[in-house]
Amino acid sequence: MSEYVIEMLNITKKFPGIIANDDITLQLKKGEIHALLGENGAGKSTLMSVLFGLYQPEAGEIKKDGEIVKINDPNDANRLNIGMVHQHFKLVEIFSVLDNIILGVEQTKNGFLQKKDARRKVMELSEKYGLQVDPDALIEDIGVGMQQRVEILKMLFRDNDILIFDEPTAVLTPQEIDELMQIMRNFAREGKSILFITHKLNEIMAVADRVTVLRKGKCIGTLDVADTDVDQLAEMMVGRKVNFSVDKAPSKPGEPALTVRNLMVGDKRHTKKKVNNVSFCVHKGEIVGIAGIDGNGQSELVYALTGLTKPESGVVYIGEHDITHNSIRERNDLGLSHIPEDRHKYGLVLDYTLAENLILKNYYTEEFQRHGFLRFDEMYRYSEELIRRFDIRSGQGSATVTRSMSGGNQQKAIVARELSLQPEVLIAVQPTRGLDVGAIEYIHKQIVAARDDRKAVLLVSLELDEVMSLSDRILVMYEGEIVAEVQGSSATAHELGLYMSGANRQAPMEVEA
Amino acid sequence: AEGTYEIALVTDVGNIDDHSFNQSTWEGVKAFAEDKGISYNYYRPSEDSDEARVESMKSAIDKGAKTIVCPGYLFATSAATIATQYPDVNILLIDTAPTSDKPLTNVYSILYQEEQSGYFAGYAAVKDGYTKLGFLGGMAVPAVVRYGYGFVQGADAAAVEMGLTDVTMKYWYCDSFAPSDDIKIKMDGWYTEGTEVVFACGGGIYLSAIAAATAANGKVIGVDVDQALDSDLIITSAMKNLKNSVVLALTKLYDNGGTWGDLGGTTATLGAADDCTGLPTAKDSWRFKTFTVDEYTAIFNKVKSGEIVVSNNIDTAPTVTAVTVDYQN
Amino acid sequence: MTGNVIADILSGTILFAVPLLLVALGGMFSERSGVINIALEGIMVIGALFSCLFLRMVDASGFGPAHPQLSVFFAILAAALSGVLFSLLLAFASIRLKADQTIGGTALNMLAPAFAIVLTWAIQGQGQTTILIPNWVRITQANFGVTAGSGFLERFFFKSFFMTTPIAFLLLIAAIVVLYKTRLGLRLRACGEHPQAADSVGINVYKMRYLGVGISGFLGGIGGFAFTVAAGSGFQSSVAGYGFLALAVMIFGNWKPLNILGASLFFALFKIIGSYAGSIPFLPQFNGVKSSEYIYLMLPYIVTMIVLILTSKKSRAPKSEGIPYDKGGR
Amino acid sequence: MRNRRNHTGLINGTASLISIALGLIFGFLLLLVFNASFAVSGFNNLMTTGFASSEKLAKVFYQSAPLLMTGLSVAFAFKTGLFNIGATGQYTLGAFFALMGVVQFRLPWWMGLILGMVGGALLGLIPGVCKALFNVNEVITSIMFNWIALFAVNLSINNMPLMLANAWGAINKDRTAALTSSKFMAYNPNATIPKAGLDKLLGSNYMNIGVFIAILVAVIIWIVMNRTTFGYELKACGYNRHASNYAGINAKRNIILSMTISGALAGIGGGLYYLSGTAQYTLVKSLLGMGFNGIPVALLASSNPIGTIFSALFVSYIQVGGDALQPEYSREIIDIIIAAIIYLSAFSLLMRGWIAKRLLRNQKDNTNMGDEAPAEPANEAESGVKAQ
Ligand SMILES: Nc1ncnc2c1ncn2[C@@H]1O[C@H](COP(=O)(O)OP(=O)(O)OP(=O)(O)O)[C@@H](O)[C@H]1O
Ligand SMILES: Nc1ncnc2c1ncn2[C@@H]1O[C@H](COP(=O)(O)OP(=O)(O)OP(=O)(O)O)[C@@H](O)[C@H]1O
Ligand SMILES: [Mg+2]
Ligand SMILES: [Mg+2]
Repeated sequence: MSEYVIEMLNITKKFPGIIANDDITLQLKKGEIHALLGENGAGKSTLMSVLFGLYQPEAGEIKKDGEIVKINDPNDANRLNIGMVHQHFKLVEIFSVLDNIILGVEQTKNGFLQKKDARRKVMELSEKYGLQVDPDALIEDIGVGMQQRVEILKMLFRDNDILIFDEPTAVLTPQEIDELMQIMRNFAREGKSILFITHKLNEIMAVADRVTVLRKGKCIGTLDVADTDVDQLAEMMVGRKVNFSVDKAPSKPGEPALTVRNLMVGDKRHTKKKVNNVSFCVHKGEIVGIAGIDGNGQSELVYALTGLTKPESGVVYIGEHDITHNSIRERNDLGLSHIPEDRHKYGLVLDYTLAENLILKNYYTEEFQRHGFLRFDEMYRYSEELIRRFDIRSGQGSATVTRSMSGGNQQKAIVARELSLQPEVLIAVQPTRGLDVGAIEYIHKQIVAARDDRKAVLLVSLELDEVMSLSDRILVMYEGEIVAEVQGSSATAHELGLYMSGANRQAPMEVEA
Repeated sequence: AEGTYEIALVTDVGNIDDHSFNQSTWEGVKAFAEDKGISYNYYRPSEDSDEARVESMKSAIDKGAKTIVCPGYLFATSAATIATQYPDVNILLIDTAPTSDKPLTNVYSILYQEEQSGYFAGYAAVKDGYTKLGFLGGMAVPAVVRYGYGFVQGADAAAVEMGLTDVTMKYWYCDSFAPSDDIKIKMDGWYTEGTEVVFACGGGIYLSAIAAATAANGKVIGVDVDQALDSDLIITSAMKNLKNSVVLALTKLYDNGGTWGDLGGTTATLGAADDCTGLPTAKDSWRFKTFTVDEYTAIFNKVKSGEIVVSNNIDTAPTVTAVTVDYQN
Repeated sequence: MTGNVIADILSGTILFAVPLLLVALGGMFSERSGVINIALEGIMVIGALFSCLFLRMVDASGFGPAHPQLSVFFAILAAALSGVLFSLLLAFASIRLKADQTIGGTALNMLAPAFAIVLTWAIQGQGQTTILIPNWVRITQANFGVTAGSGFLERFFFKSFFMTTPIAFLLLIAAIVVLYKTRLGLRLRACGEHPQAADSVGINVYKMRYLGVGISGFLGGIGGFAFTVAAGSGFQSSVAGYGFLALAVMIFGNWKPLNILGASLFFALFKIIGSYAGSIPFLPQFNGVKSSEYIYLMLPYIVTMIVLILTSKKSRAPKSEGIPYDKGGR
Repeated sequence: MRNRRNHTGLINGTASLISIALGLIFGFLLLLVFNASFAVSGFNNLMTTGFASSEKLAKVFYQSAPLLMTGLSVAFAFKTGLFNIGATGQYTLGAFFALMGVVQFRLPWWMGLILGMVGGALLGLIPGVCKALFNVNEVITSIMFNWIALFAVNLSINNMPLMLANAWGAINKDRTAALTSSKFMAYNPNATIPKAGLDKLLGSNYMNIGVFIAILVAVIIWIVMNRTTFGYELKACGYNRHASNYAGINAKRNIILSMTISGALAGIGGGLYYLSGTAQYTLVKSLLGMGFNGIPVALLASSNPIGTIFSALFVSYIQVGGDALQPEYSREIIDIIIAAIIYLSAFSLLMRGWIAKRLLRNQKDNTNMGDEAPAEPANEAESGVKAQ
């Protein structure tokens, strides 16, 4: 009997133009929590997808309990009791929680679905591990937290004992993260083995037994967590020393640039408001961060500010202008810039070239247009300039179709476009989502530079660390309301976490800006 | 030679299986050519335009056609064009005369007095006791209108003769020579509302009428050829003797050494007098309950002799005295 | 308005709703699995072609008149089978080759009628483009040993009764059960909504989509035959746009079986009602207008449009329909 | 820098050519199956008739004008992310408006064409509005309005006595006035599209300047799509409606506009065909095929306006060849061949990837190694497809 439950030996997986996994070996002991660390695109998800049977490696072999196994599809993985919670949840929105859990392993009698036993088993599991779910709720009606519990129940329902978690904490509050850590420890204690992907080094320090670090598709090494520290891990991951703190001078707020009064945004399906009576103000030369768990109205707030949706009531000013009823174009022309949270849906026309995308917000200005005709020379000149200034890397420069660019460079392109519009107000939503530390560092610098250039910045992020390190002032949103305001310098994760989970709130008077 | 055809038929917009004039003309061509061992074939124009008809005729000539048969009034202009350009090619034109200022000696035209056949059908139906009639015309082209107005006149004559005042007729052009669900649905409505027999006049639309009649136990009158074999529900057919007149004309042409001779440039108007219009009297085709062949022969002879003149005016609807006609177009 | 008229209107409505229902259900299965099926029209043509050819064959051989309903049953099988085979062309292009689904569908819609004409020629002889449907296909009172009557129920049931009607009814029930009560249905729906999710639990998305398209071929083929007997005119290499209408009915029915039933009855009712305008006192007659029948011909399309606009807020297409699934993709 | 765009065009073009070649081979096999003894001569006719005489060439041009317009209509909508299956209805209404212009209002042909454009635009507008404001799928709206247009046109013509042929000395009333009949010419001599001597040159009445008008429109559409801010907006909406909205582009307005323009193009097609004076609009109850034929034309051209010119000419050419298969073969065989070509173009995803690889390999050889190879070929192929 082997010491390891799972051994991935010399795995190589190539994608067109890239070797995602290059001769990687990973060994998982029974009952351990094994972290997998690496910057974006290092190949973590790919390696786990190989283990889960979603991809077939070009070389290498996988052993389960010392015996070579062939994992052709998730069914094989399931048979070997391997389960996975994916980075992007794989849940069917219009199905109920129960249907999602049984999908793929349905019990049938004479061809008809039998859900009774399944329901009982789900309830038992949810009881046992404290994973509360409503089996009849539709996925589209429940929050991410519960969605993640559904994903975990999916694994447990299949009696998996090798559990893969791909970035499970990205969508959770600090308190929820603590709970998840506890659940993972319980699993390990029961003898289940866990593979845990995260970018957050403190989580590794808190929960993992061992850690394997990947960089650019290669395995850098495996360490006992007890023998290492955050700085060493970071260096292994990026290949250089990392400065985690953002250097910035104290802010000197000027006159109001973005003012919001009593904003209400409704919800089509529910009577409850998505944004409930929100008021605040962002001044010139100030970064105001909005912290909160995903789904507490941040997106809707931003859509209402930028004009993508209509608010029910309330007023929004840019400087002196009431823009509540203005079109998106008019808002842009008044100096509103917006780095959207979903770069593929909103930020880019993926089938346009980089140059075309870089003028998406100002193609109609005199600079790029004469009598309705686009001025291509101007467009290319402008694009070359931004590419140089913001170091946007791509295969064919201005003429690259953005679909083929890496996520980080796509994001840089958006940041470049929005910042070069010389905005009065910059609304940056999740500006570094899914990016690696290098790219994050760069984008953070740009945001601070914009502030120092007397722009007003509204930063919305689910990453508490990001909000805390960038913001001069922090607003916390909970269920559509702003429940607290704290100074950036004095905020602690614990305090914010309590506000974010609704466990605590400031008196309304204090929040009123 | 392989791939050349001496006699060519060019269709108008229908196909040669339309159970109507294209088909009967084709059968005439076929019967004659096979009998004589002459090569023959047919062509369909690419669209419904004179230009396309000219083009098809030219293709036929390119493929060796010495005689072209053109069924349908749509050929009036195009046949004249070809006749002028190709004086050596003989043209047999059905249902119309060529539009031309000078006589075209290589064209022989045949017209029919469809109004007579329609008259017989209408007369016979009312005489046989049907009082709720329907006329389902294809497109409102001259031949169809003549049939239809003849049908009205015949029904009216019979009603007057019998002293009936409750004879009604629904009258409708469906703007199509092809059967369709819409036509069938319309006929369903007619039969439900009491129509007993429908004169389905034009191309394949009889199929829609029969389908509706089958469901409703109604009756149908066929057109152009004896359609008794197509369905038991066809009580009679308003015929014009296309097939025979085509065979006859082609026989004359070939007997005359390949030119029309005296016939060239003339137009024959065929009717009862030439035994070219009428109802089928064969035993299997005679499906009237009380109306007898003798009665039919009597009225036929009156028309043949000219004692009764059926109006062939297609510009205004015939005046009726006893029948109520519900024009639905 | 007499009882006869009502009976005839109802039976006519059902008669024309049946092909729409079957084909729209077919479209539903395909789209629920994630493949947009523009090719329904072509599938109907092929189903009608082979079933009619089959009927023609057994009619000539004498088997048909001797065992009419058995022959019809086999004809329905022929329609279903040919529909399945033809739909596999779409499946292959859109699932295996990941081609744009409208391209494949358009090609098949062009191919089917042309193929039908050419094959009909080849079998029946040059220029013979109509395949006649034999008389014995209809189910009459005589089939049940009852003498013909003409009361309300007799008219309602037997005026235009074909085996396709009860079969459509059974298939509707089967469709509901399969879609909502079986493993197959659950998996199929998952593939149309979130194929990556289905894949991640070991469901073969490609297989499910092949199945979805195949079922649409099965139902579409039968629908083609049902249309041809309903239109009652023999088969002329066309189904008069019913495939496209069925697509509309499917969207109108919001990709749900019972709603599709409602939508097809609704559409069929408005389609035939104009023909009874003379007997329905409250329908306008348009006496001053020439060719006023065109007004009634427009009616079903216009009312459908109005209802669509009114209900559009609730309309929800399968989320991943139209997007080729790529296992390696994300 | 910009050469990758040329690549995409070249790759799409080559893929289409391969589809055509394979489709034609398939066509030859069909001819063999149905009547082996005429297969060779039939195939020869198919391939050469279009160029065999100036008359046939005129026919190719004549047919390609409306084909090009409906193809352009479908292609334009495609480029903006919409599937306009309603080209046939728009074509029909365009034809009616054009004819109404020259008959009822006694306008010259070019005014008729403009009216035809308006007619088509109206019928494009409706699905556009339904989609933009009520979120009703444009496919279903277009299908519904194909029929509504057909019936409305027939109804209108029947109620406008002047429109019918029998008002102008002909005996029939199942079709509209013959614009070239002497009686009509006396009434409105400018009703038909000028022939500019081309009919004499090519010896065919089919010939008029219609095809040049259509080509001109295609070029204008290309310029609009690729050179103007308006085209930039439309394409952006087509590729990504959300991002366009985000960028301040009025996506709803653009959806309405592109359906309207798409309809207008099909409407011009109806005008071009019926104002040629050759065909008369016939009151039939089935949808006109010309509108549907635009779909393969657009697909074959990967929705490129310039490509549409060539694909319309090609489809028209091969249809003329198809007519020449008569009488030994049914001319529907040509539809099977075109369908096969379209179906084969579904394989183009594979083909494009393959061609792209070859192209790049050659290029690499030419640039003497060493130089960095541009991105992954698979990506290139993929974006080529997506961009259509
Ligand atoms: N389906 C695919 N097709 C092509 N390339 C891919 C695909 N999936 C991943 N890659 C490539 O493989 C590399 C590894 O990707 P992977 O998703 O495993 O990274 P990761 O370490 O999980 O990153 P992240 O932290 O962003 O989740 C990436 O650089 C990416 O370019
Ligand atoms: N089909 C693909 N081909 C090549 N590279 C890809 C492909 N899909 C994704 N990638 C690359 O893989 C890396 C990680 O991919 P991932 O899907 O996690 O997306 P992302 O764009 O980084 O962020 P997010 O998922 O948060 O939107 C990115 O660098 C991205 O550019
Ligand atoms: Mg990952
Ligand atoms: Mg990521």
